[in-house]
Amino acid sequence: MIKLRSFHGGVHPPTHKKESTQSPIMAAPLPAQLIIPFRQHAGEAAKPVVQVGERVLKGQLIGEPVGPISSSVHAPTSGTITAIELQQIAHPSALPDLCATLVSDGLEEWGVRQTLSYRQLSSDELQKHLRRCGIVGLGGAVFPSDMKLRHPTVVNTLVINGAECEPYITCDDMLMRERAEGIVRGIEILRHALGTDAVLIGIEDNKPQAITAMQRAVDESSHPFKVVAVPTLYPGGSAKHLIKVLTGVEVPSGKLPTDVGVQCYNVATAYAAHRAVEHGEPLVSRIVTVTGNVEQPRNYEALIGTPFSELVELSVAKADTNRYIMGGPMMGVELPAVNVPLVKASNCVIAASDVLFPPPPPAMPCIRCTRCAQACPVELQPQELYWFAKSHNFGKAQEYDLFDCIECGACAYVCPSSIPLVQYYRYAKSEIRARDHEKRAADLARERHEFRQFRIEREKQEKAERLAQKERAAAEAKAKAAATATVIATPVDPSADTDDTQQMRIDAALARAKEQAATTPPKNTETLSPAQRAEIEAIEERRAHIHELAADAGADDEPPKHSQGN
Amino acid sequence: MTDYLLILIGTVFVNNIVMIKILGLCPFMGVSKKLETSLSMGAATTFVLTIASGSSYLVNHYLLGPDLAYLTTLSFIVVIAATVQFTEMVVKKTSPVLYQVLGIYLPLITTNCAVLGIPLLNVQAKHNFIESLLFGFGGAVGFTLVMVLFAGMRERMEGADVPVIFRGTAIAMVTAGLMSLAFMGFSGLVK
Amino acid sequence: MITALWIMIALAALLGMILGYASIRFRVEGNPLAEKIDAVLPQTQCGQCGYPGCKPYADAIAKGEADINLCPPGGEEGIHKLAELLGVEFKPFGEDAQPKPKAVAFIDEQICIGCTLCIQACPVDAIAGAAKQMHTIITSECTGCELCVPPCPVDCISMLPIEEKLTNWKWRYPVFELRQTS
Amino acid sequence: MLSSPFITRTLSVDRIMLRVLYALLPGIALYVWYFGPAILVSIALAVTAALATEALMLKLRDRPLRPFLSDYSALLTGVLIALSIPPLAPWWLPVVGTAFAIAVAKHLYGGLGSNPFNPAMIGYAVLIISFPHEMTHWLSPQDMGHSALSLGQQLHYIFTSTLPAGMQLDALTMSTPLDTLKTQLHLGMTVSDIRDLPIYGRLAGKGSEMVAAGFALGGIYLLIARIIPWQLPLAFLGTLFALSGVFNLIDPAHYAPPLFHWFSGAAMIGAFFILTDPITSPTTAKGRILFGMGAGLLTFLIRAYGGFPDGVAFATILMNMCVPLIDAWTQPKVFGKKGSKR
Repeated sequence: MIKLRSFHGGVHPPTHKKESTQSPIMAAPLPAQLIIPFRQHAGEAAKPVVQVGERVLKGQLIGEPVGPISSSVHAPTSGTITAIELQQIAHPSALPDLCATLVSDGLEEWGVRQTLSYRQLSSDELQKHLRRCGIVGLGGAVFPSDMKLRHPTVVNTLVINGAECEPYITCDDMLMRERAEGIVRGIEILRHALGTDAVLIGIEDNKPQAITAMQRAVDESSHPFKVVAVPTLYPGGSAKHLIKVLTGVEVPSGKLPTDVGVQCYNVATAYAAHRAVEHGEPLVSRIVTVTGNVEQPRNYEALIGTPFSELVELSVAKADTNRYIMGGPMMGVELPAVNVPLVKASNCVIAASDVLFPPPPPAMPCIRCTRCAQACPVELQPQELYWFAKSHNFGKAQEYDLFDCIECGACAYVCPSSIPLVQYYRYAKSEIRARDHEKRAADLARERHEFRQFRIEREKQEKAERLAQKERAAAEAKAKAAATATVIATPVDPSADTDDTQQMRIDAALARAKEQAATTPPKNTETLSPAQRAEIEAIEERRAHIHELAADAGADDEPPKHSQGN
Repeated sequence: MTDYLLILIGTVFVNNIVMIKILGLCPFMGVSKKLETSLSMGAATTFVLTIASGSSYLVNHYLLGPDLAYLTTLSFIVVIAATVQFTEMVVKKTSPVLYQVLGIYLPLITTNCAVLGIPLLNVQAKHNFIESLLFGFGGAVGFTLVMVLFAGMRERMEGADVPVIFRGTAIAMVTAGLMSLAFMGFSGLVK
Repeated sequence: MITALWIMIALAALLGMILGYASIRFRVEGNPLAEKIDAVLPQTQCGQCGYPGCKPYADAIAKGEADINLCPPGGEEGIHKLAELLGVEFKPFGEDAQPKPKAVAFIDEQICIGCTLCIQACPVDAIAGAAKQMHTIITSECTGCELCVPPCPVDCISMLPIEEKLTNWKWRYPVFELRQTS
Repeated sequence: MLSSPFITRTLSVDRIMLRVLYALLPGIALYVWYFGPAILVSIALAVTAALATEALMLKLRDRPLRPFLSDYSALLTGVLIALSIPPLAPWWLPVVGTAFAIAVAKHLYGGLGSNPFNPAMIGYAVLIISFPHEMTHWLSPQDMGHSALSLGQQLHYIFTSTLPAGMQLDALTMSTPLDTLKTQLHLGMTVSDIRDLPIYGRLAGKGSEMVAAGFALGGIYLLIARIIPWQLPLAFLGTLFALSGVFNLIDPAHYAPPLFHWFSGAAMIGAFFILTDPITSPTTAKGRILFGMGAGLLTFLIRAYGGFPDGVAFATILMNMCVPLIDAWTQPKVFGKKGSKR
């Protein structure tokens, strides 16, 4: 028996897990059309590698990773790509992102599936395979799983996160009940890749059936994994908190679990790794809970890209449903529309009504009762953070460790004044990030400006030197000429453009441009041959691409988040 | 020994120079927006006040004596002004930001009535040299104490929903008044 | 009376000597404050403050020659920061120097004649191109200073406001809904 | 759009305040039992003034009335002020004190949640400094043989400041046990002699010791219900006990015993109802202990050496001033930063 530790704070919201665990996982029917966002993971968005109109097979790569922290995106079924454009996705901003639209042909025709025997493979090769298969943490943070296998230090404990502490969500619970064997195989693959000895599978004790199923699968596999029932306490499924409970190690702030010799994966990620390695299936589907204000709450195995509306229709939303939440009630996001697509991070969708989740009463002022501080699992002082965020005092907020906040919502859950605390923290965090970004941009601009001034100065000097040299040369030549008494015209140096001639040229160009503008339509490509036009178009495309790259570069500097155990 | 302790307690708490004697309000209101600044201001004032009370005792006792009592105020001002000038140069050299932050209030220590008040009170109370030093030091510590407490409260009030017409100096004055009320609780502790 | 005079003179002389020594001993070189001010400025190098760049403006503030409310790109927050750094009161922008939404320059390449005038104007070398070649703004380097706009002889440069995308989206300040219930 | 979390536990501010008010009931009931119903008039006056001032200030500040009037915080302030001033006081005394407390100490700072000082104690301090004479006429316990006034006569006095013919105010009232102790010590009596005076009971003042016990009872309910943190009353009462105990051991003739300190004056109501005001007390565990100890120390100093008979109010507002600094300097280390230096 291993000794369990505890962490500070935590809350016990009503779990509401029973509703959706009554019926087994059901495969959702194939939708007619899928919308697949290219940004489904933490880090850089994937780059499209298919053309509009192209036919793709199930599991075919349609987006390839860009840069080290990125992952692949695959076609979830066979069919035709009909568009690659900006579409609304499940994001609190309701802003659109680049997505591929895939009209399925109903054949579910698989592409090449490369199965591997993991025992013969090195960690490096496994990493490459997971990256190719688009495996990311399915606990919510969607951090690329291959990155988590890369670690400079020795990792001696692998923690598998089956805690699933959020209310309503049961996808991991059902996965463990029904597919424990696959999970255990996946864990063994990850363990092999990490080279660890100890494996601890943490499951909250409100899921006895999942614990039994996992224990049986572990026993049958004869791997020395330990299945540990951990006390039910929100947010016990946060990776760092589960690690604390199971191993007693507190992952230092700003560090990764691997820095203290631990790595953590979600059970669903382990299962996905198993499918990827032993069946050659990239991550094209996941288990998702549909619950809340619906007639038949249950779990579905749905393709990535399935519009949520299709799933909600299967479960039949009740009449008074007025909004939908992706994720749990503590950390989820409200969907901007119900037809946005399922992504790798979507573990649950809750149909919500004002009866189920009554809108909070108007926020009262904070009375510093510190119920939030008692509930905070990170031991922050939420009342101070709120005070600073409210008055835009971001420096102080950072001093009080704002960035250690995991946004679990325990503080707002207990707040007697009903203050939307988490939203204040998110606001403060994104403001601080934006400011840091601006600061870096300003520093860069200063550097460039100073370099430019230095360059101008240098050029001036060089010019002066050249001029002096020329004068000397001219003087010598004059002397020579005088000496030989032969008249030779000094050749005009083409590089020594005087200001006047330059001005004249500009004027001439100006006149030409004006003339052009007056006589012909502004397009200066009218009279070109088709071949030339095609070439120009190609150039334009490249340029647009460069634009995009330039716009994206440095735009997303958000550090990877490790919140809900992935 | 007990006398000295009583002087200290008396000047820091019971007869606090800002809260009870209501001296030195200008820097008290002006440099108490931020905690660090108020601490630095307190330190600078403590330095100036201690030196000023010591040297003014010397000036008064050895230079002026009872015959030239009419010169007390005049010569004290000269001594204080010089001390402040000296402090200003040191601060400017050692901490330019502090110099900038203290701004006009640094030279204004010269006209801080607390700094002139304490040497004069020393003369009035016929303190000896050690007592004068302690009286000056204690007064300055009391000044620093309330400055720091005040700055802490003002920093917290930054986030408060204070009625618009009371924002800034107005609410600070109200707070100073209430602090003064609280300090009256010390009355009678030391005679 | 004479004694009093002598005493005051002696006092003055003594203190004068101490101060004279101190002024030599604690002499301050340069102005480290200007650096601190420069670090607060947004580095657009736009010259809207009336000084040729951010550093000269910082120097001017440090010397007390310039006001702190002359930098529109820094926004009200920039003024607040300067006010805090310098320990002075906040001062709102003047009528003629209101901040605009952040933007980057965009060159309409159909019109551009490749005159390089904008390249010479750009304070941060954020325009790529050469004589008689098309010019392009390097968007990630552009500070939005608008200095390239007036020199362009064919008016092909426009300022495009930076639009909100997923990558730069920010959480909003929570709305205090107290008033609705009353 | 709303942000997560979408569910909340429903314990609202008004319910917290209401529970604090309930916890005051046993003390108030004992007050009425021992000193007659005049205190209820006082409470009614103070509460009316509190709500009226609160409404006026909210109106002036253009804030909604309903949520703030129904949060019971102004009501609580009124009750606490009424309990800390003599019940047989002219009607304007509780009214002025409460109005000042709500208007200046609370609303000028932005209302609920923003006030740095405990409004009730500011109200009390203003009254004791401005009207020291009116603040010394305390009712005697009813069973002490004084010719107690009827309720009608008391009401008549409260509203008109005139007594029935032939009655002297000084004969009807007494000073508090703490005040008497201080005066008599000055006159050279020893503590044990003083405590033989008829106004004293077993532990402290006759009657008032039971009222204090009533407040302690309510306080223990608040502790059990986890409405107030345990650190504050424990640190305060502990420090008061330790200090008075040590001095009492050294010089029993001039220093009252610890239990006398506990059960006289505002020690109990202060420990459980005044220091524990969350808005004006520190938010960290360490800070609360410091705060309670500081208040205990100051209370003892003022009681033993100061010019005022009781020190709880002044100790409270003096410690209120230190709260921002205490909070800032006692921040606990967050998860993952243990062992590292801040």
